[in-house]
Amino acid sequence: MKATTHTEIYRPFEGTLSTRSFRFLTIAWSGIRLASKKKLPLLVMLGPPAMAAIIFSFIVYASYALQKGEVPGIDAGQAQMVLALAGKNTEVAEQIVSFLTFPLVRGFVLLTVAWFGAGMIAEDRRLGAHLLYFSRPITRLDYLLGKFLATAWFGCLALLVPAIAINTIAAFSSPDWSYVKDQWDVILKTVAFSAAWIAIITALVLAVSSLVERKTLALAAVFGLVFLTEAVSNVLFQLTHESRYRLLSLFRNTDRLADWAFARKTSYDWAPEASLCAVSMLFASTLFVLWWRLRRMEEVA
Amino acid sequence: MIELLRATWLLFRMQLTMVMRSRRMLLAILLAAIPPVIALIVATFAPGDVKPGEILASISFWLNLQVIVPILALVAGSAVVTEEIENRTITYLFTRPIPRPALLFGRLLATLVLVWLLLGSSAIAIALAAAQRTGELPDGLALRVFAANIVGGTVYTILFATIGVFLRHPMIVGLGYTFAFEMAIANVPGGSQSLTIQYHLRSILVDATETCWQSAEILNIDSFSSPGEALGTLAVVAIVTLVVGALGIARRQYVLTA
Amino acid sequence: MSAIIVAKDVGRWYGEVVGLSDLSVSIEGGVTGLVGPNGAGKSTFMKLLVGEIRPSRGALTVLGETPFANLRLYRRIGFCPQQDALYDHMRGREFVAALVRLYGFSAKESNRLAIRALERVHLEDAMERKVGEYSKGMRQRTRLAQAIAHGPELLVVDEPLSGLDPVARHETLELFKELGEAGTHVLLSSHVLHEVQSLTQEIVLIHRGRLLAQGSVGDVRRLLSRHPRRVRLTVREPRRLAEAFLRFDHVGAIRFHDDDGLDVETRDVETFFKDLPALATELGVGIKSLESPDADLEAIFDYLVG
Amino acid sequence: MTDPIITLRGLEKHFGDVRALDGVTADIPRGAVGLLGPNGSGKTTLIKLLLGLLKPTGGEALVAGFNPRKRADRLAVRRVVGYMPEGDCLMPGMTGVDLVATLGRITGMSKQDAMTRAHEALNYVELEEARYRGLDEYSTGMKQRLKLAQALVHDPDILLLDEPTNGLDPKGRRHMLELVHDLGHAQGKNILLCSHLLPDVEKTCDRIVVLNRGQVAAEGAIEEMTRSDGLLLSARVEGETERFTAALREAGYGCESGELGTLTIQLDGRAEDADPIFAIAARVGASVTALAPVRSTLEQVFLQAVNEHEQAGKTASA
Repeated sequence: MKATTHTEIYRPFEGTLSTRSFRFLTIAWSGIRLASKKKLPLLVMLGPPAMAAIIFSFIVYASYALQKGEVPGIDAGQAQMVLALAGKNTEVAEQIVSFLTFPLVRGFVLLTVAWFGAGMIAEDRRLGAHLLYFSRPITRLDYLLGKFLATAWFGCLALLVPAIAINTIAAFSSPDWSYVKDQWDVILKTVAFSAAWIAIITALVLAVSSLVERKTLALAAVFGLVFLTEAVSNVLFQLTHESRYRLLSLFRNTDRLADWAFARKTSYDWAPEASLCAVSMLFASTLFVLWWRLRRMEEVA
Repeated sequence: MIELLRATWLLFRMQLTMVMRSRRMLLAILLAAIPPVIALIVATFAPGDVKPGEILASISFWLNLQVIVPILALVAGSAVVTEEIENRTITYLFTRPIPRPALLFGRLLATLVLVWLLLGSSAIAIALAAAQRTGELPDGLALRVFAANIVGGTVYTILFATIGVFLRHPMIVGLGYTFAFEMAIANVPGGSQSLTIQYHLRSILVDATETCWQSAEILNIDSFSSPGEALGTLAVVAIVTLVVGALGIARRQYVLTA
Repeated sequence: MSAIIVAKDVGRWYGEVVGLSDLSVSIEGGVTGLVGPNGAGKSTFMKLLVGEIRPSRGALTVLGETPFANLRLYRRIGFCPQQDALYDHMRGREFVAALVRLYGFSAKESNRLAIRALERVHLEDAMERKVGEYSKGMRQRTRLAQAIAHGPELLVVDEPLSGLDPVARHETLELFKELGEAGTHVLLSSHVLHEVQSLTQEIVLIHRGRLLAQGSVGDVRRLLSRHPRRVRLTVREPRRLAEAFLRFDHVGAIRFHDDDGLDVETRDVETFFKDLPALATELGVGIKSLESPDADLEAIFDYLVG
Repeated sequence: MTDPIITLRGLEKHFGDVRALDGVTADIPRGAVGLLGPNGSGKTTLIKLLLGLLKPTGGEALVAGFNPRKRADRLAVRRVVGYMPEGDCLMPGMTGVDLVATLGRITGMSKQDAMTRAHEALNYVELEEARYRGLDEYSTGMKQRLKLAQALVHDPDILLLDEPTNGLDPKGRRHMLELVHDLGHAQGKNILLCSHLLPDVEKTCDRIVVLNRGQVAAEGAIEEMTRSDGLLLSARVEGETERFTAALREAGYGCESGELGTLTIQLDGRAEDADPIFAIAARVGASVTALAPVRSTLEQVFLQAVNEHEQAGKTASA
């Protein structure tokens, strides 16, 4: 056999570069891998929502168990305690909605998305790493979608996954799948509502991240913004007693939309359309800020 | 001692323009402008029965003290030392024959001047906006609002600046303190309230006897201490923090990694 | 010339990252070049010299005093840091004057010193413009101005030449020469070796946090006896000249490359150079050029640092 | 030489009133070309224009036939160009191979291609043992070589290298120069090397373009621009130097002493080697330790080009 030597150290690349692009998936996946390298923040952020999910699924499980009369594994005393915990409404859909709008869960989802999302664009700009991205054949949309999915991923871990877990527990413990048969719409609504809530927060966090140079500043800005709007809307409402000022607060709007989505009786006295328009205006403005900053970023990269 | 004062004065003059022009100050101006704008909106659109006192009370309590003062102090105060380290301009000052605490005091004074300017004018603006309404302001309330804002700004700025001397990311610690610790403990009635700066600031601001505080829905309104006492404790807290900061910056060797 | 800097087993660690492990050196006055690979401890040593940080162990004296937080000594030292960090919002003159005032000069005096320093670094016309608008070379010279404005006895400069284009680099070297001649001691660190060599013959070579070599470039090269000296000639008839070289017992190796190149390795380069002229005239082989490529600092650096 | 790989026609770029590029017209041929210029002469701006990261205010640039101004072309340009940025722009936390493979995939390579190419590129720049380590443990030299590897991952035939040897110590610098030289000459890559360390450019490039104040001050092959006239010699002598210089002058050779003990000797026309010099040295007993024809180094060519351009600029505006 004729001997051949391949000592050339530099091998040219024969493959082709595909023009059809799923580049944003690569950017997203590398962003997720990079962000979840440090395990401690992951644990600290995702721990509490997971615990809340466990508590709520236990309530759901117990309330179903009580409905069926037989009380496997838990004695009557515990059942009473659970019922007390669940408050008057043992209706399962009620439990899920109250999980979604539970202040602790909402706070931690915001914290998780802010913690992982704040550095997504800010650190890229500070380090100059965006030069590496934009000197590649990608469009601004690829970059934006990639970073969006990477941040939303952590939002889903904090909210969507626990919500689905509760639903599955409800489905299993409900007598011969009655939960799935006649309340399937609740499952869909949970997924839709969580996804929408995560999308809004992700857009807000990324917009702030694209405006400032440093992750810590972006984190402070996100929390500053949210608490500021809350305080302003509270004070305005307190003094003028006009509920339209409460549209300023993101949390009030999401509560109102949750009541409307899950057809719950609501304590708010304005139409859901107003909340919907307020939230979509916020979402639109954050997307605009993102588009404007990314244009400048690639332009002056 | 004179050496310390002279160096502090020189650094104050040198840093004043720098602090004035930094992007953080833009953010601080924006923050300080929000309460007066809200007060104006309320004063014009609120229904007839709302008295000026109530507007001034609610806005200064729920908006100024709770959110604006801490965040503004956080934005300004956390940069006092950290900005010099991050820009790596601290080398020039650390290799000059000045006592090191002068760096902390000099920049802190420059930052405080701006914090006082912003919070002071914000407090006055709210009072003016509230005065548009018919009916008179309870006497002394406007003064107490002004005092609470200034004292609050000072104590918080000193606190966050000192945190900046020891930690690399004072912003995160400050954020945690303001939103997690203070908001949680200050709003829950009970003895532990006096651990927070917020409680003492509220003691300066709130005088339970005045009628305007009813509508502000403040829980346990009568558990506040007297303004004089609150001022005393806050003064002690400020001085102790300053001394700790000065000692810290004198001993600390800032290693500016490349 | 007494030693202005004396270090005895000086060590400095940042956690487990070693800045300097065990440096003992005494540096004389005049212009000295501090060279060494990245991470050898040059910047750490300089920060220790100007008293910005304290050594973890060992004793260090500069101009007879221990530097850390020694306010009196700071007046006699000027430090030009490596990082490109300035107060961008201030004007050139303002910046230097404000820093000079910290030495205790009056406002008028500081302003005069600042203007004089900025003139020495050829920044007269840009004095009133904001430092933020300066080019990289001008920012470098502003940093230098703040280090020399108060007339220090010792000027410590960290990597002054990196990032400068040839025009700015040429002017900076001229300035150091002037300062050296004016009696200011200059210690400058750099890894652009051919620049350091064009400025001074005295070098201190640091590697892995310890002193590797010290002295004039020529002396250090002579010490490296285990590395025979390489001499490169271009000759019309290299073979005939090579035959003659075989007679010299101090010649270790000879190599030919392309048609007129001849490399000779010799253990005793002085006698080689002394005998060469006579040999060349006797044989008439037509020598076109003669150079010793490993006499410069870069070669010494490679031999020592490997 | 075949048609130029990059053509620039009156390229202009203004940031507000700062005219970073002020009408650059040049044809950059295949092979390795050095882009020189004082700080702020528009080098980095030019590179970003070629990549389509910046839009020109005027004029036009063509890279391998594509015009980066148009969107479709811009993506095509970035497929055929490998860019090594000047600053430290790496994402700490990622490992070497992870970064290079991800950037490869972003350029359009399949997962398998990207991974194999990443390892090949890292082997080429000799980073095998550090490829699985996090980027924050990389030294400056390793970071520079990693940036070169990421520029090579999709095997582009044009390489834009912005200050590749900046901040490197001698060992790292020599290693980087060997790689660039090998890429330019052995692998046939077209390189536009932007640097202010002229010895580095001299070692790796064949031609140079000198920019000054956003315009082309000089252009041409290094070999021609640094041609020596062969008559001027610079020598270094030890022992009996005065008698040697006196003897030289007696023999009719012009001779002045330069700085740091070097002598500049003017040979007369007909001599084609330096034997007469050695004869005089032997007679006088001095030993010649260095002798070389005076070749204007690239640095002198650069300084001359920049000064001439400054003068031309002054006279034009005066």
